[in-house]
Amino acid sequence: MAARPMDHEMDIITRDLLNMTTLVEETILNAIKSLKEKDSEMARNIIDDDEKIDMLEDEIKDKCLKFLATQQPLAGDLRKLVSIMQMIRDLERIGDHCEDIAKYTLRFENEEYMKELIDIPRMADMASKMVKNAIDSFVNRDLRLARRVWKADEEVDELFRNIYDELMGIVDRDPMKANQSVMFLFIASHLERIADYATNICEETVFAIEGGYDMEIKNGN
Amino acid sequence: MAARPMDHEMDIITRDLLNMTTLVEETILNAIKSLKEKDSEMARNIIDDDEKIDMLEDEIKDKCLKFLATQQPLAGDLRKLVSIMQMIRDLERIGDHCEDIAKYTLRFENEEYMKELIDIPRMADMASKMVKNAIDSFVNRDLRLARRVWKADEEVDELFRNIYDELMGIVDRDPMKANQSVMFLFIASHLERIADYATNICEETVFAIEGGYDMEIKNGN
Amino acid sequence: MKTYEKAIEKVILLSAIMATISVGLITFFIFRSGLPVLLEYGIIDFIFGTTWSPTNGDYGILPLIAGTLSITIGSLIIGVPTGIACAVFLAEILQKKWAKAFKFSIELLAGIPSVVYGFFGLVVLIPAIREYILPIYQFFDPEVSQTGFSVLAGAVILAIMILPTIVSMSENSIAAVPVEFKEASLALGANKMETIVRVLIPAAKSGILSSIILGMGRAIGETMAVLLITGNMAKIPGTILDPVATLTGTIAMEMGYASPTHQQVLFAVGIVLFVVIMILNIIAQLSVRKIGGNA
Amino acid sequence: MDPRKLRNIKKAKNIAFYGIIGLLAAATLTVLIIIIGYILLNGFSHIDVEFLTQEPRKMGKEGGIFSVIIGTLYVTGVGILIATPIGIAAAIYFTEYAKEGKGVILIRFFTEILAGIPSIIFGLFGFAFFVIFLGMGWSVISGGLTLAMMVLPTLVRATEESLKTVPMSYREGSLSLGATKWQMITGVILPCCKPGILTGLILGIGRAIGESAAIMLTVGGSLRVPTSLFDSTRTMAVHLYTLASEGLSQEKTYATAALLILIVLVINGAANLISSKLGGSNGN
Amino acid sequence: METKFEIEKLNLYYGSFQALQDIDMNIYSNRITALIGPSGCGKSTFLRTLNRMNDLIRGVTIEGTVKFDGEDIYGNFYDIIKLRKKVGMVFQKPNPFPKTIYENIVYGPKIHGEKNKTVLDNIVERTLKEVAMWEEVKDRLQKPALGLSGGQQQRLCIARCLAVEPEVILMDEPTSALDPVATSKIEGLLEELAEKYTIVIVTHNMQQAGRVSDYTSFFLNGKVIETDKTEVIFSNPANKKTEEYITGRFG
Amino acid sequence: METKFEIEKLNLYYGSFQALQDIDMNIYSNRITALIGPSGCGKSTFLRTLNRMNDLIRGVTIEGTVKFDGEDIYGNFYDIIKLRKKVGMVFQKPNPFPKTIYENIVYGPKIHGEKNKTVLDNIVERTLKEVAMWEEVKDRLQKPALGLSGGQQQRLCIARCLAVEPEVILMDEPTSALDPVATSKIEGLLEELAEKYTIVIVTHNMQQAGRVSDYTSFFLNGKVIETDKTEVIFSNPANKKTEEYITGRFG
Repeated sequence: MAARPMDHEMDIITRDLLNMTTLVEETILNAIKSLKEKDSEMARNIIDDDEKIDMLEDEIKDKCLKFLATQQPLAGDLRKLVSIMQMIRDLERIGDHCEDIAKYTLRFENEEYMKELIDIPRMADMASKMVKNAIDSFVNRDLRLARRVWKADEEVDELFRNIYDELMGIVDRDPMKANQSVMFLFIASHLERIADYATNICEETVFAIEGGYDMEIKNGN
Repeated sequence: MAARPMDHEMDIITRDLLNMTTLVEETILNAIKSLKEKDSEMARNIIDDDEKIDMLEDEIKDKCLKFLATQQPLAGDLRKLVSIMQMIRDLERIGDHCEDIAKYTLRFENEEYMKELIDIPRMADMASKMVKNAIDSFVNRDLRLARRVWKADEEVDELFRNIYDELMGIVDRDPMKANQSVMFLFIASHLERIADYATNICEETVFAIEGGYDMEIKNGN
Repeated sequence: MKTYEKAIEKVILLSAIMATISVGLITFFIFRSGLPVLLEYGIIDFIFGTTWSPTNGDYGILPLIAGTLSITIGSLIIGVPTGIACAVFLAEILQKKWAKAFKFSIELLAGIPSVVYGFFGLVVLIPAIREYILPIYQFFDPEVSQTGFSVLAGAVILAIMILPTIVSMSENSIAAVPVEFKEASLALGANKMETIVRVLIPAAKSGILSSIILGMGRAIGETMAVLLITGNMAKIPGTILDPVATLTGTIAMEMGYASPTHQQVLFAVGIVLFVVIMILNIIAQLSVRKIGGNA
Repeated sequence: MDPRKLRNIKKAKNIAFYGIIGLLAAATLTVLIIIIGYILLNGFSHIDVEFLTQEPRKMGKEGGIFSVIIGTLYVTGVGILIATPIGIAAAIYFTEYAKEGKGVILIRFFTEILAGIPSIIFGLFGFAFFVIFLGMGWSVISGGLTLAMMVLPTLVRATEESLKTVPMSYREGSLSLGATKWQMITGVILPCCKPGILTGLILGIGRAIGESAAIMLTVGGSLRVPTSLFDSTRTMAVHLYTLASEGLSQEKTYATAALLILIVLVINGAANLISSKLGGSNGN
Repeated sequence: METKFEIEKLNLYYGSFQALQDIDMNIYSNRITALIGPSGCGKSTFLRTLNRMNDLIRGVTIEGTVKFDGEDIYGNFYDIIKLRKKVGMVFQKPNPFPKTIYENIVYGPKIHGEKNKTVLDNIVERTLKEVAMWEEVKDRLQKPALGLSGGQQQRLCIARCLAVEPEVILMDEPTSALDPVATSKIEGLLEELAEKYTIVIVTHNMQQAGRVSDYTSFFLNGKVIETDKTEVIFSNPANKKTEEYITGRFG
Repeated sequence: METKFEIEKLNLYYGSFQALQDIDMNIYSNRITALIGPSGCGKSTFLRTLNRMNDLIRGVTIEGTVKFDGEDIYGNFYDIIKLRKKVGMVFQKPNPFPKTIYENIVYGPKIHGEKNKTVLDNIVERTLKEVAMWEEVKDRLQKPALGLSGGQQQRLCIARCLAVEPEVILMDEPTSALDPVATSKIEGLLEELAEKYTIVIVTHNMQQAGRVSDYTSFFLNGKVIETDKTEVIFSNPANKKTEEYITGRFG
């Protein structure tokens, strides 16, 4: 099985995808770190850096398009490329969510938090790990890992429900904290959506490898 | 300029895209209608019908993939196809948001609304119109229309900020209404995101027609 | 380097012109030797005169022309259908390895010196005609010549002599018809015969035609074979069993003992022969070029 | 038309078609076998060492044909030696150097014409030009030069044909590597054509050996072994003609004819072998 | 979907060399089936078994059955002439006869006994229209076919094939000798022809198989590796070898 | 990026027919430039102006300048032999000489005066390695080159071309006579060769231009319509005609 000229370019695109993933993953963690530590500067950096993610997406998309145009990949190659184009769009959206989180952080700049942040950072950890695993499962063609991401998503959803109930309870009990609670709720919902994106990425992984959205793999263990 | 065999298939895909758009558009309107009229049945239908949108997405995506694999389109054809694959993913996400809205509706099933809904339906109207226009601008290669969508997004953002302020005011004043307010806030934020998707679709339009994300067109009038 | 290459080109050009020089020389010397007597005697009288008796000063070569023509046409009548049939048989019907052997044999025929054919005609054909054909013919025409030296003998031998030319050139051009034509015809539901008659032979017609013209040229120009078997009687033949003399045979036979004037007359016969062959050649050249052009 | 009727008509046509073709082909083959067989059978018994090594006596009625064999070799050799370089060079000119102008068309045309001229005309010319005009008399050289002119077109054509089968792409390949034209011709083109040229050469020899009419008028009929180029001599074909037409000796005539056929058969066989064995290696 | 050809356990040998091995395949009516695979994989050989053109070659032996409309064409009493009338063929190199355009088209009908001039004229017009050439050449029907361009010649060959009213058209790399523009014209034609005819096409050009065919069959070393809808073969083939070939990883 | 060829206002006529019209183009060192366009667009003619192979054809007149390393190759005193040594060419049909593999490769060096056996041996080994054929044929260097497969023959021709140490390799549809597997081997080779050589390739196969080239130039009716990076030509060409051709809407 000979190496093909297209393999080289495919490798470059895969490397770019991994770079973008690393950047997005860090952004998630930083967003929550800046929230937790009330680090406005870091938050502002995140907002500025979103441009970087957008540019990365454009760049990879451009490479993919040119790859499609010049190499005319088929079968597995084609599915892989189409998946990458979907994934980078999702990664970019994840970046947008982080930007939103950072914007909330800036609103709290001059406020004390009503409680210590525990669940939200946990959620962020999980979400960022899910994103990383999702992409890794794609790159390494590892369906087992993809299945773990789906599992994790269930946990994240559970966690979100808990946070929701907790925060709504606080709003009920202490209207003064309503503003902050709603904010945290939004942040949590952003994280929940990020986790959803991770599962979407996993669907792409299955598609790229199996050539269809095989529900058994998704639902099985 | 002769008709090519691929034109026929391209037409089928375009028609499917328009059908999906119509369905999504209706779903947005129905989601808000069911919210407004507290029509639980309709809300439940929306939740059930989301499957339909998902299936439509898979179907179109499959057609696109097979088109790429067998017809190996280049240049304008290729960009058009890539754009469609991105758009249907966005349309599917819009459907997800509608499902979320419908789920909130079901929570209110046994509650009186604290106030009449005015701004949210307006936002929904605008968002659904934006989605329709975005796809139309793509299908008809109408950059002018695409620009109108961007303009409308600014209005929607403005509207969302108003709703946000209003609802947070209510929470401050009347903690009892906090729960409902937060819900409406989430619904509004879903609509805001739908509008964002519409602008993303417009970016794809520009990309498909111009072959790049031409910022001047986006920002010009 | 450059001059070296130029010099080579000049030398090669000189060689190429050699044939042209030859033709020029031939033309010049034949005409130089024969033209005076031809003009003196009168071209019309020379060509249409019916008495050839050089020793008596009668130089009418019509009998010679008639002799040449009669055996040439006779040989074509026998040789052309046979030749084309053989070509088809070789190219399309016979198995490859047998066809190769057959073709090889045919080419052997081409190599046999003409004098050998003449000798064969002399010792086999003439007696055979005398023995088998003559009695039948005599039944209708008791006055017929009885020697066996005849138009018929000449035509048969010449037919055998031109056969290789016709067979091998026709076979080549039939074989050169792209196999795609054959396949196309068969794929349309034609059988083999239809394919041969309607596609292959028409496609090869220019090659077949030029093979016939070349064969004809060879028949007209042939000397030694006809000399031995046609009887060399300068008379316009009445039947196919009459003896005849040909232009070529007359030159070859009489040159040896001719007086100087007689020699000049023979050169004049040469001029006629030369002109006829030239015309035939030119026709062949033009037709090949014209038909061959669009294939 | 009724398909069945059509089929029957086709069947009948088929039978007639193949029948006639087969018959004519068989007839041709039979004639060939008879001619060669008859002469060889009748002649072989009279060929012996004496016949080959003794000089003819009594105008060939007795003795052998030694001097005739030598004469044949002499005349043929001279003709071929003169014609070969000129023929090959001319063919190279036509295929490699000539640019399609009027002059070239004319030169080519005359070469073709030369091929069509009957041998008796060559004889007349040789007689008028070499024998009389140049004063060479009836001699080996007169005959050799005449023969050279006769076989020249054969050689040119054979060489040209084989040069033409060398694909254009070899020339392009060679030139694109920076070869000069002459390097291309000697290094690539001619090696490809060796079998073709050799075949042409051998066929030319065959034609020369079998020639009689032209030889008769330029070489004469001396039965002595020629000692110089300007001696008259006699070739086997001429000898055969003389024997046959004068009816001197059936035995010697058959023997000479058989020998002549044998030589020509061997030569043509060799030519055929070469062209079929080596001809295929040109590929494409 | 009707089945036009049913091939079962087809084995073909050139002397002792096995060129086709246990081929099982169905070819459907009014569909375009493409045969792809590397050189020497047997795809052309297989194509030629469908109208028994392999009968031209000496030393070929064939086992198994090839049913055309339910009848075994290698059966003892099968009429080859009738078969070839129903199963037309178009070749790699355009091969119009060195006759006029008109004579090329009427060649087949004439062979099959049609003599009526009006009928023949109608056939010429109909077939040339079917190959979208009528307008181009209607004023020069009596001109030599070899004067046409390569693409026109190939379309003429298709018209010639249509003139005997076949049900199936076999095409052996019909565009490999043509330039891209002529190729795309022929490809455009195929879709229309498939409405009336069953088409089987051998092609070296994988992309072409993708563009024009409904079904694709991948041949390798005389075997059929995979047959499926073309879109499946190109986007998600079941067999690893097919994937390797399709993605250029083969060999 | 260094410019190897600078073509300015190049016009070429066959007799009175203008085959190339006002061509302006740069060809860059160590890049692969593909020339595409429909039949008769002049791409092959243009290629052949770069090593003056058009000189073989009668009645050709050329205007404008073609600068190779800054020198006009159509200048009065330019040495064609030297040019052709530096600008090698590979043809459409593999054309190894009917000699041995070894003799094929050393033909060029020998012509240019190299006689040393060791040097020649080294050249053979080096060039065969460059075309990834050394292992395949090292044991049969003295076998006839025509016994190789089509793909091997073409690679041998590339090796033969490399043996005279050219700087540029012109390729005139080098794979159009090859099957897909041999084609992809040659394509795989091109990328490696581009590290040392400048390559200009004419191809009928648009997809091939996409796969292998860095720059693509689209020819139409003797004119250059557009030259750009290949990826741009194929994803977003500037000229409408290019887009039409690329997307098969042409003609």
